[in-house]
Amino acid sequence: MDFAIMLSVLDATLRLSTPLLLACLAGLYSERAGVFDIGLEGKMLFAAFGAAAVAAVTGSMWLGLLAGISVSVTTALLQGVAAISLKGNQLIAGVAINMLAAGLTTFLGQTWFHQGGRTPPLGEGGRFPQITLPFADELAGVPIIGPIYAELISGHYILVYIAFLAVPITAFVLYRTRFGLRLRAVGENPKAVDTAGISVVALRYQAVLITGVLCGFAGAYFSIAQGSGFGNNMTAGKGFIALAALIFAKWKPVPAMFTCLLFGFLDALQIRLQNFELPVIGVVPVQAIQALPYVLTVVLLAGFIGKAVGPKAGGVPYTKER
Amino acid sequence: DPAVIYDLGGKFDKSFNEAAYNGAEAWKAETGGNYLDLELQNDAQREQALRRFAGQGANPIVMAGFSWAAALDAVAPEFPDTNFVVIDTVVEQPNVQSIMFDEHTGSFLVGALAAMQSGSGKVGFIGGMDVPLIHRFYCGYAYGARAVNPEIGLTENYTGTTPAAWNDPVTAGELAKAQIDSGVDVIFAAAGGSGMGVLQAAKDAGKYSIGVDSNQNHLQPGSVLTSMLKRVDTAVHTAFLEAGDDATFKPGRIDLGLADGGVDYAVDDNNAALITDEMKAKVEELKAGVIAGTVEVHDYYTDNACPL
Amino acid sequence: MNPQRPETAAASPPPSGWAIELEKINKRFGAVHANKDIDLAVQRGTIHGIVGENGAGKSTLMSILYGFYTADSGVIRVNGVEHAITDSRHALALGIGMVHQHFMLVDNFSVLENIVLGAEDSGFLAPSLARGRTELKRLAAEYNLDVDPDALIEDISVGQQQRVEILKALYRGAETLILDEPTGVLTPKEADDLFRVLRTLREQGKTVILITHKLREIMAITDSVSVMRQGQMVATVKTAETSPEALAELMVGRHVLLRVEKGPSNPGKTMLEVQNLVVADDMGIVRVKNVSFSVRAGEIVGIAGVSGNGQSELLESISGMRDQRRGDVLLSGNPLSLKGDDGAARARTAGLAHVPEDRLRMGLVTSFQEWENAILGYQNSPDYGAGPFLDIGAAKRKAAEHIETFDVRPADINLKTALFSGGNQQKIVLAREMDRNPDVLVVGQPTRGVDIGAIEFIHNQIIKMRDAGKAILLVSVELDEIRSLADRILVMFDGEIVGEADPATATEGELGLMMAGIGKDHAAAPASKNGQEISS
Amino acid sequence: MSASRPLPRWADIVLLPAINLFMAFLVSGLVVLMIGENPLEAITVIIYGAFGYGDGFGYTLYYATNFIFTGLAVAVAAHAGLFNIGGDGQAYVAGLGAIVVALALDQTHWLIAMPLAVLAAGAVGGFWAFVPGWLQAKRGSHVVITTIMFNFIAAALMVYMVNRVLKPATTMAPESETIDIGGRVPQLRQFFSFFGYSPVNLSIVIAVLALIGVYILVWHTKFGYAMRVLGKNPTASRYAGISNSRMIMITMTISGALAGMVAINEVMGVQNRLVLDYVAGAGFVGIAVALMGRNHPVGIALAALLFGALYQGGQELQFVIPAVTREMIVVIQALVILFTGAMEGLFRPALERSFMLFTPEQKAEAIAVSSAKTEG
Ligand SMILES: Nc1ncnc2c1ncn2[C@@H]1O[C@H](COP(=O)(O)OP(=O)(O)OP(=O)(O)O)[C@@H](O)[C@H]1O
Ligand SMILES: Nc1ncnc2c1ncn2[C@@H]1O[C@H](COP(=O)(O)OP(=O)(O)OP(=O)(O)O)[C@@H](O)[C@H]1O
Ligand SMILES: [Mg+2]
Ligand SMILES: [Mg+2]
Repeated sequence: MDFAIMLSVLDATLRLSTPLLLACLAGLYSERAGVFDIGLEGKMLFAAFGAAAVAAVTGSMWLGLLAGISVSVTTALLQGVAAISLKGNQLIAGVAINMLAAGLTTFLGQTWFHQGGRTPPLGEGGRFPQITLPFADELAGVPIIGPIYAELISGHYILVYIAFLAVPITAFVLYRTRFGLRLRAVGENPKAVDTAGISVVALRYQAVLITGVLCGFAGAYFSIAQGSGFGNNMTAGKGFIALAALIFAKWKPVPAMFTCLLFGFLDALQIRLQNFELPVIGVVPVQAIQALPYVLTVVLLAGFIGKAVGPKAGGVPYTKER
Repeated sequence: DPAVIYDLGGKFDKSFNEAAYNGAEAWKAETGGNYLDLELQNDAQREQALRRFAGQGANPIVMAGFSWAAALDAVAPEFPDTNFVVIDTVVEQPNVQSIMFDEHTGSFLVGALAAMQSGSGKVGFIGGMDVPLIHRFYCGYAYGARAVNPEIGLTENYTGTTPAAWNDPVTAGELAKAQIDSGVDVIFAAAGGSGMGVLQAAKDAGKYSIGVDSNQNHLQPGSVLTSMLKRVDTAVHTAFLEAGDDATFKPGRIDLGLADGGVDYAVDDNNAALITDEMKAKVEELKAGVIAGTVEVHDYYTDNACPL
Repeated sequence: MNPQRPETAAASPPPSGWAIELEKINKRFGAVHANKDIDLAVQRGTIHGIVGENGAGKSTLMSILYGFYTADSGVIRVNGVEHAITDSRHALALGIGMVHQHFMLVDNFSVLENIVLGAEDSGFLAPSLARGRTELKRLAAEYNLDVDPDALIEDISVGQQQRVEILKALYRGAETLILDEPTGVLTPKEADDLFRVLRTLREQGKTVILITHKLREIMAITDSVSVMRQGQMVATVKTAETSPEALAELMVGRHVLLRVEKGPSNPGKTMLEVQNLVVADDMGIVRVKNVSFSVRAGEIVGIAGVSGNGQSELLESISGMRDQRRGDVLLSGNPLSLKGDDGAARARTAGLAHVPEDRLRMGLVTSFQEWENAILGYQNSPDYGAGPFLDIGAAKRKAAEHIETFDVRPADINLKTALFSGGNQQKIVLAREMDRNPDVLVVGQPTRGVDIGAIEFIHNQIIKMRDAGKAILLVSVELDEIRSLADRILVMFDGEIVGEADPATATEGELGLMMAGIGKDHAAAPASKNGQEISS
Repeated sequence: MSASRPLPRWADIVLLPAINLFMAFLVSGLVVLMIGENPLEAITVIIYGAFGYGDGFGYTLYYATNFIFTGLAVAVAAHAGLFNIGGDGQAYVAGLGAIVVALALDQTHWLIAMPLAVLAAGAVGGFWAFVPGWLQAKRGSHVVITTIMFNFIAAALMVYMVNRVLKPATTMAPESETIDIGGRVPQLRQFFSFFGYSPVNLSIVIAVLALIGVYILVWHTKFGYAMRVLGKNPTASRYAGISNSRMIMITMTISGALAGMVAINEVMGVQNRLVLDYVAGAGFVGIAVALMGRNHPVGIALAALLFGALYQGGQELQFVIPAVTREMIVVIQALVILFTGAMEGLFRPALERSFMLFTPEQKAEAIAVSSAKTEG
C-alpha cells in the first residue's frame, strides 16, 4: 500500500469512526450511570431525521444540529422515564425506542416532505462543510507531514473534531469532576450514592441527558455532514456497533476512541479490499471481506480483551425503600 | 382497476420502485383513473398481496422486482381471468407478461460516456446489492468503457450483500471516495437509494457520477454526467393501458432494449454542457451498432460471468 | 469544619442532654409491622447498644433515624429539636452518620474517593481530594483510624473498609454515629481496634449507637443498652446494671445457654486430608501456600485466622470449587479431582458437604423459593427425580422436612429466600448440607450475622454431627466460636498453617499472636492487653 | 406510599397489561388521526384482519410461529443469564440446514424430510449460537457482542451461500432451487380449509411442542434447574457443582436451535426455497416477545400472538386504508412494546392505590397510612 492510499484509508477511518465514537461516548455516560442503553441507534436515527428536516426547512446547519440534539434529548428523556422513574426493563425501553425511531422518522418524513420518508436534499448552508484548517494549503507541499496535515487532519466536518475533542472532555469529566465521581459511583453502587445524600434518580437523568446530546451530534453527523439529507434507517446498525465498541473498551473513554478508530479502520479497509487478490486463493469473496470487521472483533475479543465487566449496577433500576 | 405492488425497497427508493410508481402516477394523470398499490414488508406477503388484489378484481396486477417468480407462479393459475405483469423476472404462465430490460446495453452506453469523460483513464462502478442483476449492469458498463478506451482502468464495488445495500448511502459514499482517492473520476452508481451517496461524494470531490433507473441528472446538476435509464415507468404505464384488456394483453416474455427505448442514456438541461457533440456522436454510433447487432455487448445472464 | 454542613447542624450543642430522642416511631412494610411505637433516647457522649433477634426491627429503626426510610408516624428529636428527617443528606446535615450492615462503598473507588463522594467542595475534584487527604490525615491521628487513602476498596480488608465507613461519617461532621452490626465481619483484633476508636469518639464527645448480636461487646463497651423484640422496644437499661444472661432472655423471651456444651471428642479414621495444597485466587495470586492437615471422623478441626489469609480459597478448594495449583485433597483416602468447573459435584459425591462462608453470594439463590434452595447442590440426586426430570413434589417434601427439623421461620417452603432473615437463611443452608448425612462437613463462618438464639441452635447441630462420627472442618474468624466448638485449632496466616493449638489450653492472646503471624512456630507470648480488654 | 401492597395476581398479569395495551392503541390512534383517518376504524380493521377470517388468522398464526421460536430462543438463554441478541443470525444460517435436507429428500415424504430438517436446522442454528457460547465460557467474550457480530457474519455468509452455492444458474433472483412437494411442510389449509390460502403450516405444531418443551425443560428438569441457578447466581451454581461453562455452551446451543426452527417455518413451510433475508427481523421481535412474555412460555405464546396479530392486522390495514403506510405499523408495534414492556409500571401505583380501597382491612390500612403521613 503506498502512502497516498494509506492516507486515504486513514482519512476514511476518521470519517467512519466519528459517529461510532459519538455514540460510544453517549452510551458511556448512561451505562456508567447504570442505565443500559441499546437505544443508541434509535436516538441517532431520530436526531438524524430532526437535524435534516430542520436544516432542509431553514437552510441552516446549526439550527439543524440544534434540532437533532433536541429530538435526541427528548427521546432520551422518554427512555429515562421508562427506565429510571418507572423502573421498566432498560433493554425493552431501548428496543422500543429503536423501533419507534425506525417507524416514526420515515412516517413523519413522508407526511411532511412526501419523498418516501427522505428529507429534501440539503443545499449550501444546510450541510456542514469540510473545514480546511489554517495553513493546510501552505503545508501541503512539505513531504510526509504536509499531506498528513492537509489531507488527514485538515478537511473534515466540524463534528469530526467535536467527536475527538469529546474524548478528553469525557475523560476529564469522568475522572476529574464531582459529577464524574458521582456518575461512576451510581453505576457501581447506587445505594452508596443514595446514603451519601445524592439523588440517584437525578444523577441518572443527567447521564441520560448527556447521552441524548451526544447521540444528537452523532445523528446530525449522518444526515447533515456525512450525508446530505435523511434517508430511511440511515444509521444502519451503527448504534449496535458503538455498543460493542463500548464493551470492547471496557467503558473507558480513551480505549473507546481507539476501539472506534479500529472499527472505522476495518470498515475503511473493507471498502478498499473488495477486489483484493490473495496470492494463492485468488479474489477473496466480497462477503468475506465485508464480514472481516465482525470476525476480527470476535477474534480480538476472544484473544486479547478477555472478560469485560461492566458497571456493577448496570441494567437494574434503583428502588429506594421508603 | 389496475394495481401495482412494489418490492421491499419501498415505493420511494429514488430508483427502481419509484420509477414504477411514477409510471402509475403518469397513467393516473393521463386517464384520471384510479389504481391500487401496496408496499411489501416481508417476503411472506407476496402471495397474500397477489391474492388479495386479484380477489378484489384488480386487473392488471403489475409487480416490480426480481423476487416475484415463485409467488406469481403459485398464484397466477388460481386467477386465470386476471392478467399479471412482472418486471425483471420471467414467469411462464398463460396470463403473465414478463418484462425484461436489457440493462447491459444501456449500461454499455453510459460506460462509453464515462470512458470518454474520464481524464484519469480510470472509471468506477458502485453497485447496490451484490446480485446477478447488478453484475449485468456492471458487465455492460465495462464493455462500453473498453469499447472507447481499451486501456481504461475499471473499479467495481458493491455496497453490500443484503437488501440493506439498496439503502446505504453512507457506505456507497465511502466507496466512491475510496475510488476517487485511487484516481477514478467517473462513477456509475447502480445502487438504488444508496446511489445518493455516490452522487454526493462525486459532487463533493468535483468528479462525475452516473445515475441509474430514473433520470437522476437533476440531483447534482453539473456533476451527474448522465443516467442509465431503465424505463420501468414506461413499462408500468404501458401495462396499465394495455394489459387490463385481453385484446391488447401480450403474455410471455418481452425484452425492452435500446431499440424501443426501454433502456437509454439521459441528456437534459442539467448535463447538456457535459456531453460534448463529439461524445454524443460516438455514443450514438455505438447505440446504432448495438441495435444493428454489429457491436456486441456481453450479457452476464448468459454465462454468469463477465469475461473482459 | 465541613463547609457542606448547613446551619441546622448542632454547631454548638448544649453541654449535656439527649443527642437523639425517638418517640412512638411506627413503620410497616406491607403486613409486617417492623417498628411499633418505639421510644428511644440516647444520651450525648455515650455509647448506646441495641440488641434483638434477627428481624426485631433494629436496622429499620436506625434507617429511619438516618433518613433512609420514612417512618409512618412518630417524632424524631436531635439535640432536643424536632426534625422530620426526609433523606440521608438531611440526617448528615443534622450530624447523624451511619455505618450500614452492608457497607455502602464503591468497590472500585479509592478510599479517598469514597470519602469525598457526596461531600465534594466544588465541581472539580482536585480541591476536594486535596482537602480530603489532609482532613483524612487529621482524623486518622485524632481517632486512631489509619487507612491508605489511595488503596482501592476491593483491595483492603473488611476491617479497613469499615474504617472508611466511619471516616466517611466523621468527614461529614457526624456527631452521632450509628453502627449496624459492625463486628459481624471483623476479626477479634479488628473488633478491638474498632472499639478503641469508639471509645476515642466517646471521649471526644460524640455519641455512638451500636447494634450487635454479641452480648459481650455490649457488656464491654456500651454505657446503656436497649432491647428490641418483634418490632417493639422491650427494655432500656444501664449496662452496668445488667448481665448477658438477662439481656439474652429479654431478647428471645426464653433462657438461652450462652456456652456450648460438648463432651470430649472421639476421633476415628482420617476422613479429610489436605496435602501440600497450593491454591491461587481469581487474579492468579497464590493465596494458599503449601498447606497440609487432616480431619478425622468424630472431631471438629477449627481454622482460625484473620479473614483474607487464604481461608476462603482453602475452603473453596477443599469443596471442589477452585482448582488447586499443586497438592491434593483426599476424601476418605481418594484424591478429589478439581479439573473443570464442576468439582463441587464430585466433592459432594465423595461425601463432602459444604456450608459456605457467604450464604448470599454462594449458598443460596435468593430469588428462588425456599424449596428450590433446599436441593441446591443435590439437584442431580435420584431422590429428586428419575433421569433428567426434577421431582418437585419430592423436593418440596424434603424442604418441609428441613424447615421442621431446623425450625426455620417462617415455615413456608414457597417463600422467596431473600425474605428470610439472615439467621433463618443460614438454617436453610445448614439443614440442606447436614441432611445428606455427609462423611465430611466443611463449614465457613456458620453464625455470621445470626442472633444468639440461632447461634445456640447452630452450634448444637454442629456438635451433634461430630458426635455422630462426622469429620468437621470449621473455618471462622470468631475466636470464641472456634474455641468453644473445635477439638483442635489450626491457625492460618498468609496462606500457611502457622500453628496448632489445643482449645482447652490456648488463650485468646496466644491465638491472636499466631493469627497476626507472630510466633510462627510456637505460641508462647503472654496474653495481650487487647485480648483481655473485651473478654467478659 | 410505603404501605402500597402488591397487586393481586390476576390484576398483575391481566388487568395491567390490558390497560397498557389500551394506552398503546390510544397513542397509535393519535398517529392515525394525524393522517386524517379514523382510528376506531383502523383498530377494527387490525382486529378483523388478524382474527376475523380464516386467511387473516392463518397469517397471524404463521407470524406468531416465528416469534414463538425466536422468543423462546431469547428466553431460554435469559434463564441462564445470557442475553442472546443473535436469534436473527441463528435463524438465518439454520436455513442452510433446512434447505440442504429438504432438497435432498424432496422426492421422499415430508414425514421423513421434516424431522430430519428439524434436526439439521437445529444443528446449524445451534452451532451458530454455540460458538458465542463457547467464546463466553472459555474466553470470557461477552455474549452480547459476539451474538451481534455473528448476526452480521451470518448475513455475509448467507449471501455468499445463496448467490454462489445454492442459486441454480437459471434463476435470476438470489434464491435456492425450489423444494419439491416431498420436502415441504404441509399447510394447515390442507387439513382445515378454514385457513384459506394462508401460509400457516405444521411448523406451528413444532412451536407448540417447543413451548411445552421449554416449560418442562426450565421448570421440570434438573438441567433447567441448573440453568436457572446459573442465571440467578453464577457463584452459587459453581458451589452447587454445576459446570457453568458447559451450561453456557449447552444453553446457547439450545437457544440457537430454537431460533433455527424459524427456518422450518419459512424455508419448508412458506417460501419452499431459501431466499435472502427471509428471517426479516423476527430474531429482534423475539427479544421483545421474550421480554414481554416474562420469559415464560405462556407469556411468550401470548406475546407472539400479539405481534403476529400486529403484523397481519397491519398488513390488512394497508389493504383497507391505503393511506396507512408500513412505517405506521412499525410505529404501532413500537408503542405496544413501549407501553406494555418498558413503561408497564406507568399505571401500577395508581392501580395499587385503587386496589387498596377494595377490601375493608386494606382500606383501614390505607387510611391509617395517609393520616400518619399528615401527622409526620
Ligand atoms: N425492605 C423491607 N421490606 C419489607 N419488609 C422489611 C424490609 N426490611 C425489613 N422488613 C421487615 O422489618 C422487620 C425488621 O427488619 P430489620 O432489618 O429492622 O431487623 P433487624 O432487627 O435489623 O434484624 P437483624 O438482626 O437480622 O439485622 C423484619 O422482620 C421484616 O419483616
Ligand atoms: N423485602 C422484604 N419483604 C418482606 N419481608 C422481608 C423483606 N426483607 C426481609 N423480610 C423479612 O425480614 C425478616 C428479617 O429480615 P432481615 O432483612 O432483617 O434479616 P437480615 O438483615 O438478612 O438478617 P441478618 O442481619 O442477620 O443478616 C425475615 O422474617 C424476612 O422474612
Ligand atoms: Mg439488621
Ligand atoms: Mg438485618
